[in-house]
Amino acid sequence: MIEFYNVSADIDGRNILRDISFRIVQGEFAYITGPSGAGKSTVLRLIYMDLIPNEGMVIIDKYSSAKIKNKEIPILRRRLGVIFQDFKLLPDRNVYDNVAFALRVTGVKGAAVKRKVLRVLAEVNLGHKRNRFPVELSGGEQQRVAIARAIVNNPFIVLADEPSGNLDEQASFEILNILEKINRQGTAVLMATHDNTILKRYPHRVIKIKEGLLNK
Amino acid sequence: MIEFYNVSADIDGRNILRDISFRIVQGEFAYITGPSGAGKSTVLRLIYMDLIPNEGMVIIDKYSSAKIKNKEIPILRRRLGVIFQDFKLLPDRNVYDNVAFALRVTGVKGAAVKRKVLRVLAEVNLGHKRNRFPVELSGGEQQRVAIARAIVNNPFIVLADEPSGNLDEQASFEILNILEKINRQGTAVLMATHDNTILKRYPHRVIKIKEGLLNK
Amino acid sequence: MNFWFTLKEGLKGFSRARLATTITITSVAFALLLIGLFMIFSLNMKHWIGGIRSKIELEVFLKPYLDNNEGLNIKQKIKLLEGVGSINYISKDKAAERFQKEFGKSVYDVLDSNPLPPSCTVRIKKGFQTSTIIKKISASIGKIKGVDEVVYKKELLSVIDRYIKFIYLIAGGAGLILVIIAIILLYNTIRLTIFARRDIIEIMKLVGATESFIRRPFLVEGFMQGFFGALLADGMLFLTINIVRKLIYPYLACKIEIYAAIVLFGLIIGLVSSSLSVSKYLQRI
Amino acid sequence: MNFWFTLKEGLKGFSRARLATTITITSVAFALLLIGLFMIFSLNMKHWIGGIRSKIELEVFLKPYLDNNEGLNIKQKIKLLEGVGSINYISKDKAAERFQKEFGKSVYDVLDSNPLPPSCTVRIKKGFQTSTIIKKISASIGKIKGVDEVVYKKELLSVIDRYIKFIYLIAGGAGLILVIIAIILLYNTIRLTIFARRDIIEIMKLVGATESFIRRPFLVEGFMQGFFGALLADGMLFLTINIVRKLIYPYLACKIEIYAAIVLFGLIIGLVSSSLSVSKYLQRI
Ligand SMILES: Nc1ncnc2c1ncn2[C@@H]1O[C@H](COP(=O)(O)OP(=O)(O)OP(=O)(O)O)[C@@H](O)[C@H]1O
Ligand SMILES: Nc1ncnc2c1ncn2[C@@H]1O[C@H](COP(=O)(O)OP(=O)(O)OP(=O)(O)O)[C@@H](O)[C@H]1O
Ligand SMILES: [Mg+2]
Ligand SMILES: [Mg+2]
Repeated sequence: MIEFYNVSADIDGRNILRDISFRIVQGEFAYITGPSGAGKSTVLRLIYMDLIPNEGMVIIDKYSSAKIKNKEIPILRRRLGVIFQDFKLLPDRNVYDNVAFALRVTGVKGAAVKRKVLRVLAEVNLGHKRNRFPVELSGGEQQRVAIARAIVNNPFIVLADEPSGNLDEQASFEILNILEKINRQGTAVLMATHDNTILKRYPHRVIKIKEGLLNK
Repeated sequence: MIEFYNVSADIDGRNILRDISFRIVQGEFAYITGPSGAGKSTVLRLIYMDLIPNEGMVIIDKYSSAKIKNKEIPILRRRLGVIFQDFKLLPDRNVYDNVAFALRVTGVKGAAVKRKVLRVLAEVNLGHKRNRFPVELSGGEQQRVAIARAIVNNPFIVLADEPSGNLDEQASFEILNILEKINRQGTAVLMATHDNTILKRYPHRVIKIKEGLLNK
Repeated sequence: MNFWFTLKEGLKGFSRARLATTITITSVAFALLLIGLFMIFSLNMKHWIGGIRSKIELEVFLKPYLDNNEGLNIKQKIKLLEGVGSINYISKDKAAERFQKEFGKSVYDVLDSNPLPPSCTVRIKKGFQTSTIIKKISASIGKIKGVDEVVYKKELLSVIDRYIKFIYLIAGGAGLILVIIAIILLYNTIRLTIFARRDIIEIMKLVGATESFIRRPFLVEGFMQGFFGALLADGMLFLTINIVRKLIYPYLACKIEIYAAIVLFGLIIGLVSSSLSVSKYLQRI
Repeated sequence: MNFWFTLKEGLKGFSRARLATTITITSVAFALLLIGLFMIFSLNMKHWIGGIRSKIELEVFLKPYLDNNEGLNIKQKIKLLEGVGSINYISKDKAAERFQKEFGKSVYDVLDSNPLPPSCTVRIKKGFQTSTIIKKISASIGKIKGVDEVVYKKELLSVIDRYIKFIYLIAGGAGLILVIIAIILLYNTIRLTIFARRDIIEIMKLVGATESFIRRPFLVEGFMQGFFGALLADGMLFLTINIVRKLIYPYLACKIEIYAAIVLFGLIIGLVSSSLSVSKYLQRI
């Protein structure tokens, strides 16, 4: 479902990743770890096609990085749920609209939007702050909005870049419980993390990256 | 040196902190912990006077929140080193200039700037990326730039909001080693964190906050 | 996609970036006011020039021995010619009065009889007031029996003809420059408001929004900015016109079409500028 | 703080926000071009009006029995009066020629002797060409012995006087509006470029920068934007003027002062706008 074939990626002429090959099958739960600057976020960018590899090929669902058209990229992204490391919330919309936006781009309308958004906001414990704007939230609260937005769409895979970086242990565990729950319902999860506590408590397959190379 | 007397703080008419009193003495190292949204970042904002309490008083060095003039606030801030939870790097300057900016505002010039900046960049392992712009850095690298900028000024206290949120265990420990080192040289440290591993490995006084109240 | 959703999003853009919206609408309004003022100026200049041209007249001197009846007869014949407007018949007596005014002396002071010929002052209809046509009319009149000579200010006419061409050129050129300036300023302003929100466009793309989904609310916003800016411009123009009429020139002409043109212009500029500006940030994958 | 550092920071602002800088400089240039065009227009209008006024002349009819010597004597006397410019003496013979031109008939056709009086055409010096002064000069001439009557186009003169006032009012008003429009558009543009960087100002404050430390590079940037915008405007104005001179009107007047005024204007607007706009984001603690 997600396949990397000897992928090398440059950004602005700088080589970031070299000869990466791995595969994530449907419904799998995998961690991606490695030191700061290793290339974890870059791997995720390759998956949501914000970056096209210089060499090799990335295959996501039925799309290949070699053949995908610009027009198809939004279609692909709607089927992924991405939790960005820097949240990437829309600063000019409140919590509700930020989450609803991800639904509306897929064409969902009216009452269905409301129902789904309120359900995921409740799941991340932010129902009572749905009218706040991102600047009016704490770091951890912003992170939870980002998580809500990523899962509201019933994606076939959730890409989570440090989803617990700004959360205390208790909240991290809750997020991991949510991710495991949706994973049990068939959604794959690929999560970049540094947190050893989580790795130990929620053991899954680990993909290690170091200086742009896969570390088997 | 840092004294909170029955501080209550509202933001946009919403009560965030209630009746907080504590004191941090010169050269102390303290953690501030609590669940997401408890008010940790708000406590730090009160210290760098981005927020003035509605009730009670905050005293930082020789400045009191009740009497400080707008003109004195920059003077105070230059003597603090703040690591913001969302980094707050200047997106239009490279790493070197971001760190140098904090020095230049204090009037340091020419060769002295260069020497000091390169020294702290080396300390956070980013000397080789000094010409990069923030968007060209990974999350952890941005965090380390923020740390470098906070300590370059030889502040009398470092306020660190989740300085290891985006760092792997190894890098976190290095940052903590840096903070402990400058703490041994007489600089106080107040660090907001969720990371239990750090709390255990580097034990110091802990200030707990929950729902805006001090949790003794 | 839902039309109402797009409209609502566009309108929300207004309150989301209130300062930018205010700035843009003001800029749009003033740039359109500029265009409006130019249109008012052109309209009035057209009227003025028409006024000057309509003052061109031919002086037709008749044989001095003709009596009043014969003179009026000739007047009727001239009247039938194409392009001839009103005719003013000047009898021998009136000519004598005119002589006195012009030379400060009566003809009767030196002479017993009046040597001055009767004449006609012939105005030319609108649309026939050009050098070449007047030359033709003058020739036709000259052929009428009893007409002695046809005199008109050939030079003045050709000067006016030349000057009008020149004034039209200047005004047209100035107008074109003004309109270009206004368009560039508007385009730049709208571009800047979207530049200020380039991050938002970037985020929308990452969340899976298609280009048209992102573009449409910005278009609605641009359309609205053009619309409200145009309304404001119309208001200011209306005020300006009324102040000018009260204080300086009560006959200032204005047409409702100018107000409409401003609105149309505002809408087009708003749409085109925002469309082009957003596209800039949509190009990259 | 170091002057060079401020200058460098301001210049760096250019490359840091390249798009915004380009947009701003273009906008500044076009708004200044607008002002420049208006100044050129005013200058030329002043020249034209001067040209019309200088064509005003008095016709002085002398007693018809005076001979040429006596006539020229009177001419000399008139010449001594204050405000009188060139004088053209028209002898009895010249008057006869004029009569023929005007009425299509020679005076000698009906009469043996010439009844027309000698006359002088008197031009008025610059600065004396107003209704009231001309009235006084006319009265003084009338008192000279041998002068029969002084005639001049009182109505035309008062019409010109009134129209010129009116044209000045219109042009002044239009100019004021243009300048206001240009200023508002410029101010808005610069405000938008700073609005796009409000976050940066916020961060600078949190890092301990004083207001003046933050403001100064923006001022330098505004100054530079005004300067380069003005240079561009001067360039475009120069081109426009030369094109107009080549194609339409070779006598188009222009002064070096207009170019200088544009630069000055650009600098002031750049400085004031950026200063005001930055202050908006510095106000809050
Ligand atoms: N836009 C860019 N231009 C140039 N280099 C970049 C860019 N983005 C990232 N890099 C570099 O690519 C490398 C990998 O970055 P990436 O963000 O993938 O790291 P990461 O593993 O996510 O690290 P972290 O744990 O700190 O988030 C880093 O060294 C970074 O400096
Ligand atoms: N600008 C604001 N307007 C309104 N409410 C705000 C604003 N900033 C923060 N808050 C609220 O204040 C509370 C405390 O926020 P704060 O950022 O201090 O939390 P925190 O302890 O730092 O949490 P985290 O660990 O998630 O960073 C939160 O509930 C947040 O929603
Ligand atoms: Mg990363
Ligand atoms: Mg916080």
